[in-house]
Formats: sequence, C-alpha cells, structure tokens
Amino acid sequence: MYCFLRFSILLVGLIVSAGSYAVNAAQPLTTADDLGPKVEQPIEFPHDRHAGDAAKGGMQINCMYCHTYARRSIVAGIPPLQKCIGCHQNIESVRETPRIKKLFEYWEAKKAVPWKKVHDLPDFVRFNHERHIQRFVFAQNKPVQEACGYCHGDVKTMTVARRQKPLSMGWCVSCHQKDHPVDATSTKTTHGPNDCWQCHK
Amino acid sequence: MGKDIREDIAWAQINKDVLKSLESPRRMYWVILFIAIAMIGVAVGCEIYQYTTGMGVANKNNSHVWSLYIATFIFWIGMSHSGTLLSAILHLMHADWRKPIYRFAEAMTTFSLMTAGLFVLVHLGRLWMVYYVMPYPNERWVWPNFQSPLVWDMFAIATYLSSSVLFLYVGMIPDLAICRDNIHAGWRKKLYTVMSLGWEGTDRQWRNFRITYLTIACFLIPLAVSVHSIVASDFAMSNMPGWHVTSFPPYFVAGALYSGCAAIITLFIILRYVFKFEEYMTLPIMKKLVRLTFAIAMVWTYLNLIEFASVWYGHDQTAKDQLIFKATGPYAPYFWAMIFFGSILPLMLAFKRFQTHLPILFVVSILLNVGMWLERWMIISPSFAHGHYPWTWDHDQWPSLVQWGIVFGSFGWFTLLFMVFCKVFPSVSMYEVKEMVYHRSLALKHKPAVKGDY
Amino acid sequence: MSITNLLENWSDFRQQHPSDDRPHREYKWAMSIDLDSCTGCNACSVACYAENNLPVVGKEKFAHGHSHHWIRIERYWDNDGREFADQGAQFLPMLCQHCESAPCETVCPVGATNHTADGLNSQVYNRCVGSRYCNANCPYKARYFNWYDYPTTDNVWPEPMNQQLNPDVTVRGKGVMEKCTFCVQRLTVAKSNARSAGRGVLDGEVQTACQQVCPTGAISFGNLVDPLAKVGKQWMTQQVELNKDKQAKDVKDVEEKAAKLRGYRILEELRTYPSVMYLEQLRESAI
Amino acid sequence: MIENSFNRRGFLKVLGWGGATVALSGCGNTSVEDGREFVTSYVQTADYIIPSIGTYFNSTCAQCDAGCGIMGRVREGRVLKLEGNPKSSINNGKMCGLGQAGVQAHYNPDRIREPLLRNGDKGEAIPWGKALELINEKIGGVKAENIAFLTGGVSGHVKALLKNYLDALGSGHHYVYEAVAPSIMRAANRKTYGVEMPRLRLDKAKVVVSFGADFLGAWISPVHFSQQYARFRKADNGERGVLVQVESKMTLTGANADRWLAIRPGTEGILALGLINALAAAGLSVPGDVAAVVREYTTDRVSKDTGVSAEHIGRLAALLKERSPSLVIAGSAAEGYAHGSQNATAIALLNQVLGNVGKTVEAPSSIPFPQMAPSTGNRFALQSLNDNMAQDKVKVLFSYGVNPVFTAPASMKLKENLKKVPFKVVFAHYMDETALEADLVLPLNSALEDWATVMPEYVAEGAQLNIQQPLMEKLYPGTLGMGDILLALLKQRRPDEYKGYEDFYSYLRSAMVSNKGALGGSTTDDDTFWDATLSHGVVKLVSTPVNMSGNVSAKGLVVPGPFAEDSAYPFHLIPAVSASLRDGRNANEPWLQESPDPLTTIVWDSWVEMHPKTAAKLGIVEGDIVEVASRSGAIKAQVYVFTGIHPDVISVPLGYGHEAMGRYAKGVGVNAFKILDPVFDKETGELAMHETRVKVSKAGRRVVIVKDEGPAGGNQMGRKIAVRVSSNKVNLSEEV
Repeated sequence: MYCFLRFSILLVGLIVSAGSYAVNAAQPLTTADDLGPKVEQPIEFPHDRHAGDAAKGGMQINCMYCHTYARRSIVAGIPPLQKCIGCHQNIESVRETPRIKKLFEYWEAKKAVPWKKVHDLPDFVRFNHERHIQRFVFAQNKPVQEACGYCHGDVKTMTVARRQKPLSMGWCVSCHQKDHPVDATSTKTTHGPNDCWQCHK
Repeated sequence: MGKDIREDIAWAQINKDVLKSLESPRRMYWVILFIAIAMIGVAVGCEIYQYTTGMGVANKNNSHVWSLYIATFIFWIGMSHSGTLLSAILHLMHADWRKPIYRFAEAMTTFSLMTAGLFVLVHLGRLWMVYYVMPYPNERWVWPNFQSPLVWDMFAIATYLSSSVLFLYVGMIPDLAICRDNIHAGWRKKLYTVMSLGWEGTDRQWRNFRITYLTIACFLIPLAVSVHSIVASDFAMSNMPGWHVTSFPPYFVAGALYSGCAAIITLFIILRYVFKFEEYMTLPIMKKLVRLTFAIAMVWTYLNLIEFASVWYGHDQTAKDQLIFKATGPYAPYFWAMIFFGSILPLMLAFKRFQTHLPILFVVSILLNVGMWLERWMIISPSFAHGHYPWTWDHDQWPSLVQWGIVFGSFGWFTLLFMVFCKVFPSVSMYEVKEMVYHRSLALKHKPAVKGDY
Repeated sequence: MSITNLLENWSDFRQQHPSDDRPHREYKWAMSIDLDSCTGCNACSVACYAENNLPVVGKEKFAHGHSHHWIRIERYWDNDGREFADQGAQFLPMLCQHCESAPCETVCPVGATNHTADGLNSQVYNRCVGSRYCNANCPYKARYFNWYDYPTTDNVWPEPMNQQLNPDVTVRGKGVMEKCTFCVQRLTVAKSNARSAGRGVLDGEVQTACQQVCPTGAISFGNLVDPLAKVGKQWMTQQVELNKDKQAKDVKDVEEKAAKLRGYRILEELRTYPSVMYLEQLRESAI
Repeated sequence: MIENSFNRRGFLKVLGWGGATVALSGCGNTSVEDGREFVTSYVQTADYIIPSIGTYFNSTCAQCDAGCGIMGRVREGRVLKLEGNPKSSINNGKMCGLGQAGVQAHYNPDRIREPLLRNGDKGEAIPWGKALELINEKIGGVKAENIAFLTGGVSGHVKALLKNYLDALGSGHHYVYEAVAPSIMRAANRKTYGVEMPRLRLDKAKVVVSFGADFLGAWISPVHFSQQYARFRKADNGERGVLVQVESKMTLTGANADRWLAIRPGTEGILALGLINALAAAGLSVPGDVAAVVREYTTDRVSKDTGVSAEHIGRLAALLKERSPSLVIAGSAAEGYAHGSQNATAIALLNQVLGNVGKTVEAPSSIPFPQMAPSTGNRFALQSLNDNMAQDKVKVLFSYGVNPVFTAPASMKLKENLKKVPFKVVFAHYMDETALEADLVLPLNSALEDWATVMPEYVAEGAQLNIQQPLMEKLYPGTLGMGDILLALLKQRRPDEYKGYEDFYSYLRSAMVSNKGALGGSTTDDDTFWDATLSHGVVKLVSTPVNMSGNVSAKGLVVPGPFAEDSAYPFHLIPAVSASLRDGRNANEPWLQESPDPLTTIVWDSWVEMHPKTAAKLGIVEGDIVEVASRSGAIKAQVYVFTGIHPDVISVPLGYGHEAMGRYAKGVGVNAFKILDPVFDKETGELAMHETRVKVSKAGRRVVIVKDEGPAGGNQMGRKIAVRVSSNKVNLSEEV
C-alpha cells in the first residue's frame, strides 16, 4: 500500500521536475550554431578576400558596400553586376583568374549572375533587414560586421557564404526577448516586437 | 421475469463460462469482423481523399464550418461516459448488480474515446500540424492557447482516455491471472502472463489492488464529468446563438450518460445472446439498467426543456429565431426525430412489460442512440445554418458522402475494437461476479428466502 | 519557451476586453465606412483579390459557399412589402472587424489568431491547424477557410497568372483560415518607413487596398491614436468609442443630441468592440 | 525618371521569378531551404530600383473606354497591382473593379501568343514577317474601296496611324463600332447642345434626376461620376444631394437613389414632359412653345401612362423647383427605343426648362489635335459594314478591338456575311468568336505591355492625353502592339515617310516631343519633357471650352404614347450592361466573373430578372430555368426574382454566353445580344436595344442559383446591420 503511494508520489514529482526543467531549459537554442548546407554558387565568391581582416589578407570592405539595400529595404540584396565590374575592371592583377573571367563573361552577355539564396526564410516570414540595420548599426553604433553577424555568422571568414545560425522562430524570438539599449549612449532598453504579424505574413 | 444470478453457482463454473467466450470464434464473428474492417476501409478511403484534396470535399462552408465530425465526436465522447458511471460511480455506491456488466461497459468507454479522438483529427484542416496543439518545449518558442476550450478538450480527452485504459486494465488484472492459469500455450499465455503482472492473489496483492482500484475510480468520476463539461464548453464558451447557454455542461453530461446507458443495453443484449451469458447478465440486472436509463432520459429531457425554455423566455431574439428555425426549417424532421427518440421513446421504458423484453429493448436502445446522435447534430448544424449574421445563413449545406463515410466507418472501428476485446479479454469480470455471488450467499444465510422477484 | 513567454502570451497578445488602463500607445488601426457614400460597386472587393492573393474558386465551389472575398458587399432590401424597392438597396461592405475583444482570438487552440499591439486581429497562416473554431465563433462570419489547395488547383492561378501574386502576402495552402488583414503588408512598410524617418505614420500615408480604390471614398482608414487622423475625427464626431459597447447614440436620454449621429458598429451588443465603424445610409425624406 | 532605354527595359525584365517560388509555397511547414531559390539580381540598376520595394509607373486603363489613369506597382519586373493615377483628372487616383482586373487581362493564360493563319479549321502559327507580307499581298490584290477596317473606339496616336494607313490604302472605310455605346445620347446631345458630350456636373447639382443613366455602374465614365456623386452626396455646405432614378430595371445607380421610380418602359419622355407641365403649373417660367407642347401632359395622364404615381410626380416637381440647380440625365435606358431620340430630346428640354444648361451641364473643351480625338463608335457602323459584306463589297476586312460576332444580334446574320469576305484579319488578345472566323489572327500586346496614347472622350475639365506605357516586358515575344503593327503596315505603303522610326515607341516619342509646345512642355528640353510625360502618365492639353448651344426647340417634339400590349410577346427585354462585363470583352477575367453582381449577387452565370408579381403570374420561382424568346431567337437562363424591376419588364445581363474566348468566359451564361430584335431608332438608325419584346416560358428545370446572398435574401431579420435613416435626422455639415 505505502509502497504504491510512495511510488506514485515519486512519479508525480519526477514528471513535475522534468517538466519544469524542460520549460525553462530550452535556452540553448539561442546560441546554437546550426550550420547550413554548402551552396553551390555560379561563381565561388570569396567573402574572406573582400570583407576579411587585413591581417588575413582581406580588404575589410563594408558589408553594405555591396549589400547596399540592407539599410533601406527588407532584403539586403545582391549587388548588380555593374558593381562587381566597377572595381574589377580596374584590378588587373586578378583579371585573368577563372572566377573573374567568368564574371566578365556574364557582364559581356549582359546576364545577371544567378546567385543562389543562402539564407532562405520560409515564404510566410517577413524579415526586415532595414529595421535591424537601422537599430544596430545606426542607432546603437555596432560595427557592421557584428550586426550582420548576429544572423549571418562570421561571413568574413568564409568564401561562399554559408548559413551558421538556425534562423528558426525560437531563435529569432530569443533575441527579440532580450533587452537591447535603444541607442549607443542610452541606458534605456527595449526589446524587439512580439506581434505575430511583425514577422509572419 | 428471468432469474437473477444463482447464489450457488460454482466458482469454477464461472471461470468456465466466462473463459468459454475467449474460445476460437465462430464464422459469424469473422463475417462481422470483416464487415467492420470494410467499414473502416470506407472511412479511411474518405479520409485519404479529404486529406489530399482539402476539407472542401466534406461540403462544409465558411459559415457552416463544423458538421458531422464534431457531432459524431461528441456522440462518441458521450458514449464513453456510462462505462465510468457503471464501474466507478456504482462501485463506490456498492451497487453489486453492476459487477457482471461493468467490464464491457468500461471497454466501451475506452473504445468510444479512441473513436472520438479520431474525429478531432479528421476534423482538422491541417491534420499534419496537430502537434501544434500540444504544449511541449519547441524550437518555435510558442505555446498553444490555453484559453481555448479545444486545448482543454485535448487535455481532458487525453487524460480521460489514459485513465480509462488504466482503470480497465487494473480492474482486469485478477481476471488476467485466471486466464493465464487456465490457458496452456500460445500467444495468449504469453500475453496474459505479462499482463497479469505476476498476480497470485495474495492478501497483500488484493489489498493493494483494492486501494489502487478505488483511487482510480475516485479519480475517474470527476474526470468523466469534467470531460463532457469541457466538450460542452466548446459550445457554451462561444457566442453562437443557441450554444451560449450555461446549462450546456450538465445537459451534455446527462446526454452522455443517456447515450452510454443505451449503448450498454445494446451491448448487454448482444453479449448475453452471443456468449450465452444468461447466467450472469440476468434480466434483473437489465431491469435495473433500464430503470437507470429511464431516469437519465428524463433528466436529459428536463435539461433539454430547460434549454428551450430559457431561450424562449430570454431576450435573445437571435437564439429564439434559431430555435424556431430548428423546429420548422429544413432541419425540422431531424429535430423532431431527436425529440421523439430522445424524450418520447424512452417513456416505454417505464413499463415493466418492456423492461425485460430483450428484442424490444434492443431496438429501442439503438433508436435512443440514434436520437442522441441527432441531438448532437442538431446542436451543430442548424446553429451554424442560422447564426448571428443573416447574410451568411446557409440552409442547405448537407454533409457530403465523405462525411457520412467517415461517420459510418467510425462505427466499424468501434465494432472492430470491441470485438477484438471480447475475444482477447474476459468481458465479464470473473472475480467480481464471484464476490457478488459470495456476498449474496452470505446474505441469504441470514435471511429467509422471500418469494418473488429480487 | 520560458514561463515568461507563457505569461506574455496571456498579457501582451491577449486583449480580453479593451480597457482604459492598457491603451494602444502608438497605433490603433481603425476604419470607418460611410454607407451613404458606398455605392456597392464591388471595386473594393476586386482590389482585395488583387492585393491579397485571393483565389478565384469558380462557380461550383462558390455554390458550396467556399468563396474567398475578404471584403464582401452585402445588399439588403428594405421594402417592407412595398411593390418596388423604391428606396434602392442598402449596400454594406463586410470585412473582418478587427474586434478589440475578438471572439476568434480566445478560442483558437494554437493561438494562430492574436491581437497585435496595433490593435489588429492577426492571423498567422502557418500556425493555423484548421480547427475552424475561430470562424465558428465569429459573429460576422468574416473569416474564410481554404477548403481546397488553391495554389495547385486548376485555373486558379494558371501560368502566367501566378506572376501577379503579391510577394508581400503569403499564398495560403489548404486547411488554413484567412481573413482581412487591414492590408498589414502595407502597414508594415509604412511603419518601417516612418520609423526610419524618426516619426510615426502620418494620416493618409498608408491606405488599405479597398480604401485606395474606392471611387466614392466611402472607406477611411487610419490610426485612432493619432489626433490628426481623419478616422479618429470621424469616430469622435460620431461619439463612437472603441472601448464601449453602448454608444452615445444608443443612450435614450440624450436622444435629442443623438439624432444627429449616424456612426454605429455592427452587432455591438455582443461586446466584440469592433474597429470598424459604419455610418448609416441616408435617404431623402422629401421625395 | 528613366535615364535611358537600357535601364528601363532592364528594369521591366522579369526578375527573381525562378518558376513558382515567389509566393506559392505559402503554408507548408517550410523550414529554411537554403540554396534552392535564386536571389534577385540585376546587371545594372538605377537608384530607384530597390529589390522588394515596388515602383509605380503611370499608364492608362484599357478595360473600358473611360480612359482612367492607372499606376502599376512593379516589383522585380512584374506588374502586381494597379492603382488609380492621382494625376488623372478623370479618376483622381481611384478605380473600379473592372480596372483592377486589368492585370488579369495581361496575365491571362488564354491570350494568343503568336500570329495564326487559318489552315482548314485550325490556326497555324506563322512568323510576323510572313503575316505582314501576307496582308500586303492580299491588299494588293483588291480595290481600295473593298478594304474595310472595323475598330472599336480609337484615339491618340494609334488612331492617327490608322488614319494614315487608311489614307495610304486609299480607302475610307473605317467602321467604328461600339456594342453598348451611348450613341443615341451623343446624337441627341449634338442636336440639342451642339456637342456630343457635355460635361455633367453632379457635384454642383442639388437634385439629380437620372432617366436610366447608370453613371455609377457602366455609363461613360463611372469612376469619375462616382467621385462626383460622393461630392454631390456630401456637399461642402452639408446639403446632401438628392438622387432620383427613373428606369424600368434597377441599375446600380438606381439602387443608390433616394427614390427609385419604376417606369413603364419607353415612357421616360412622357414623364419628362409631364414634369415640365407640373413645374409650369407650380410657377416655374416655361417658354411659351414648350408650355404649349407639354400642356396635354397632365399629371394624371402621365401617371397613367408611365405607371409613376401622381404623388411622386408632384413631389419630384416640387423638389426640382425648390432645389436648384439640378441635373437631369438621359441614359441608355431612356434612349433604347425606336423613339429614343425623342425621349432624349424631351429630357433635354426638362434640363433646359430647369435652367441647368451652363450650370450643371457644361461645355466640353476643344481638342487641339483633331486627328487624335476619340472616334466614337455606334451600332450603325456595324450595320452598314454588314450590309456591305452581304453585298460582297468587302474583300479584306480588318477587325481590331471589337468582337462583332459575339455582340451582333442574330438577326443581322453577321457570321454568315463574314464568310463572304475572302480575307479577314483580326487583331485580338483572345481567340474570341470573331477571331475564330478570321483568316489571319494577329496577337496584340496587352495594355500593360504596350505603348499608346489615349484621348478620353469624357474628361472632367479641359482635355487630356493619356499615356499608355509598358509596365513590364512582354510576356510573349510573339505579340505586337497595335501601333507597331500599323507602323509596319505603313512601312509597306509609305516606306520613305516612316523608315526613320524603328518602332512605335520611337514614333510616339518623336511625335510627342515634336509637339511638346502644345503639350505643355515648351520650356523644357526633349528628354526632360518625355520623362515628365511618362512619369505623369497624363498630359494636360491646352484647350478652350467650345461653344455650346442650349436651346432645345420643343417644335416638332412628339413623344409616342406607351407601348401597346403585345399578347404574343408580353414583356420588354432590357439587356442590362453590367459594370464588370460590359459588352463581354472582359468576360475572361476571373475576378470579374467571381465578383457578385451588385444587385442580385449572382456569380458565374446569366440570369433573368423578374418582378415577383410577374413571377407569380407565370408560376415561376427563383432558380427556374426559363426560355426567353423574342421574334429573333431564344435563350434559356435561371430566374432571379426581385422588386427592382417593372412588372412588364424582364432583364438579362449582357457580356455572358461566350462560345469561345477562354477558359473563364466560355460557356458561362447565355448571350442576350443574340435575341435582340432589329428595331432602330428612327432618327439615328441606331439599334434600339430596349425595344425587343419577349415571352417567357418555363423550361422545366430548376437550379440553385449560385450567388453570395444567403437564404435570408436581403433581409436583416431584425438585426442592426445595415442601417438607413432619413436625411433630415442628421446634419452632414457637422461631420468630418
């Protein structure tokens, strides 16, 4: 009899404690790195060469030099071919490398490069680059690479970009729930919007 | 008037009679089983069609979003209640006449819950997303909406189903041991051995068993009441005219007990006939059962009238319009059929002559359940057809064959489960019948025999 | 997935009853529809099809009540047994009323429909499991269910008609509920632009598709919190208050004054607190 | 706005459309799927091109002839939605449902994609060069007077080119045909005011009496009139305008009237004269000759003839006298009779007596470029072409922008006569009924991918030239614009004159730029002018109001009495012009088929409107299939019973009943054009559309009507849903 009661009390206790742990312990999702698949691009674009640290042979070009729409559109955008050519027609040193040759082939055919999407959100999700860049880069004065890196990872060390973060809903929410200072100097904080329609369309 | 259980029946005879029902089935069994499977096949076919094409094939529409699935869902949930009534409530009330019949009633509870659960799935537009309803830690970081009666439903049904299964199983353990001891080979032996959990009938085991059984019984009673109250709040919590009624929970519970009792009568007669359980499922028991059914039918009728009356005396013109629509609109034949089957027909049960007349009872009990099914449908469809907003009224949206097919198949599913149960597990509780016989014989010793009925 | 998140589900997202201690701070989108200007021409409805990727279901499905018109024009007659409808018809554009205390929100088992901070009644298609409880509980029946999988249905968006689909709005697959969103895709853009400019959305800066197309300008839409917004002024002059279920017009003892008011909300007595105010249709008494 | 042509074309290229990926995979449990879709990327861009942000380009709506300015939202090279162009004075940024569906005309899956040459019963795809050469060859073989060009209303540079082409051929046979145009009104106006289209100022009127003019639905320029109507209803001084609609079948405008008067068909003129008489009796000064004519139209007699109660005639006269200015409009319903012109004159007389001419009936503006002025069509043109074809006078026929095989009454035997024409060229978007009869079908660009200019017939103020410009690149390489085709044909005839123009765009640009002085661009350089023109979408023309006489003579005005009963064909058939389908040219746009008819809420089918009294008399209930038979033919359709129609009248909507055209139009409903009787207006020779007498008999079957309205019909069942109050209960001036 008492054995039975003891057993059931134990069981209930176990379930309760496991449940409460589970409820509170889902946090690791927030920091988990979740490497996406390797994406074959028409041209193997070396992000490390363009944006990487000078010490490692990079040119430290600002992300938004090429992904110029990020600050004013919901998408960051791929630069028009014109922009690649604008620099590369003056860079003789790499003019004959296979990748650049391919680039000029596209240019001469007046054909846009068919870049593949690396960070592809589901179609029912509306992610606004502009708001994030405005908030972190312009209001909080965070370095561009850091701000972009919140979601895109350490792109400056990659050649072809590859997804590093899970980009799952919980992952988004984890950041939206954090308190972020409203600008670089203020101690006032707010957190990201919580409305469903902020991100779901 | 038939005989009640003989007090002098040998315990071995009980074992023998009951275990006989587990013997290899006759041909008719297989035929019926096949028919049941064919019915399930129809339902599965319909569901596959609906799943791949979309809910539209069920022929509901934007103003009439629920229909037979929800009606039948409530019907099956309701059916499950009397098992609990018989086994748990009457157990606590020491009504010993329940003992020969509670086992199959309890099985019926479990199986009708299993059937009802399927309707929740069938009803969903995106069945493949059903796990969104469950609260579990997930990568989306969202919870279900705990305000929604549907979430309560999910909890209530899951809890009730698991408790019912547990109750059924626990109550069966001593009998399983008997089965184990009387069968000598094959898969049955293995099954009973595992399931009887090493039952040997020691005092300690009996003591633990009694307490466990009692505990679950106590736990189950509020659960049973709450389950149908929660199902009722699916409706009562909404603002649909005709649903937004406080008396819905008791009304639903009464309806549930009513249809369950009627179903027990039906199954009682079938089992008594098929397994030749005349010795155990006796006519005096039937008589009690019928009287109980009659009482519940009257309670239900009363609550039904209260519902009508409160609409009638209320100020809600919309609800009044809807009631008139039910009684006079295109649903009127079904509405009056429900009144007839649910409230008029049971008056027959008040007559002694019919209380033990099995063929009549068989037909009547089935008709009572038809009435109860109609009642659920009359709650759903006419309300949608004639709601708050006249522009979207919709008086001729009849369920498509897909809906009927799935409803039809659900009876096959229930039959299949029940038939398999009857052949695998003892459908009469042997140890409790022995108890009953024992107690009665003790009582007899102290009392002179009285002439007449028990 | 924390307890705080759970609790927030119960506070921020849930508007049980609108109350004064929790007012909308920045935006409260609302509408007013002047039934005296509405001519029933259906332009709003077609514009909604264009903006929101509504499927054309065809005759057979329409016959079964499977149509999708997030804004539908209802046409009522007021004959009272006269031989002719000699005072014309009463047209009423019915759309999701974005109730402040929305009956649909509380009943959705998965919380796919919620209240946003801007006072919109949101519907998250991807969260929807299709229980249709929301529509069962919607007194206006302004919600539309995807009874079929329209993207893959013949002749709904045959190539190249699918190129017309608005990329800002999800194309809904089978089994999800949908409804008027007050063109949230436009609101989001307007809010974002305004925020980048360091201000709030100005009145008239954002229009819903139905409002933009309406030839008689019967629909006004805007931010009720903004004192300059036309819609707010309209609500004010009509003495219709968001948080009340009985308006000045309904109160008998101010009848003298109330006679001049023609703003009302539909089925207000159900205490849904709709965000759409209608202005009564007028008919000349001299003829 | 657009720096160079490369940019423009580059922008309008379809981008980011990697198959069906953009929005179609909506609701799955889609997780992140990297590396499947393509990113939108350009070779070159302009500053204003930002991915995922729509850019608006102004153009002109081609869904009907009103010529509203539109603004197309273009994103990633696809035009997604049309809005009204706020700069156009016609629609001021507003639109109608028909216009909204313009994108569906553009993206329509049933568009013809390449030139087709008849080969037996089939069309055989041929290249454009061959097609144009074939035309040249066929034209060379016939005399100039045997060449006929049948078009709908045309204007702008396409019209100029067309005229030049006809001149080059030496043939003047240009038939301008519009199936449902207000051509009797134009003629009547010419007679009474000296202009075809005086400007109607609803917004200035305090009372509008409309004799069957559906100006909110399908009459002339509905979006424009709707805006005026809104101002008329809500005048700045708070005085709400009163609309009285007199007609036998309720139109959308009638449904919005303060008083809808069901009048016996054809007696509109009598009522107008009766009103003048009543006004004179009430003390309004009426010229002597007019008074003499109207004297016999006593209220009692008028009431008896028209079926409008004396009480209403009296109240209407009182209202007209009391509230001035008013506006009386004669619409197609009043004019669709053999005495339609007389009706129109009588109504114009009422306007004049009320002193509205010059106040609410204003003079239109002159058009500085007459060669581009709209050539308006009528049914008489088709009649004469038909006669010529019947007499084998037509050897080569070009058809553009019309579908006469669909819209001609069966009694004309047009289809048979067409067969007598040896070579028929049809410029078409769809394989419609006329294109099926053609020997050569030339596919046109949609209005959203074509260059053109449009000069609308009815403009609120002044005159304007609308620009129609491509909003995206052509969907199919095999289609051409009408301007391009005409230019190519002209190059065959007058190579020297036109060889400088590479395509119609360059022709248009140089024609516009060379006239920039008259187009308001005299101070700017060519490129700036051109860019500004394209970005505005409309060009205001320098123009002055023309002289408008307003002196209707009552002399010789005879309005015949009401129709005699016809026991064999007891009912009048009113073919209703629906706001969305019009003459049927838009029937293949599914949004229009699915948007319910405002009054009946019926979708995807034709119907026969009938008064409950009539229905009761015939033993008909809603949904009965009836046969509507005239002397010229019969159709079968479902009955819809409602009180917005005179008991002597039944009405069937036009535009349904296509036998070809496309998947959404074909087989939907019945074609009411077919059974119209050949009765003509005595003065203009126009087909009298409302003269057809019919009989109705049950065809046996009954269907459930597919409509939006539920079983409660238009009844609110005591709920407070759509509320109506008397206008004296509110004060509009206090409202916002």
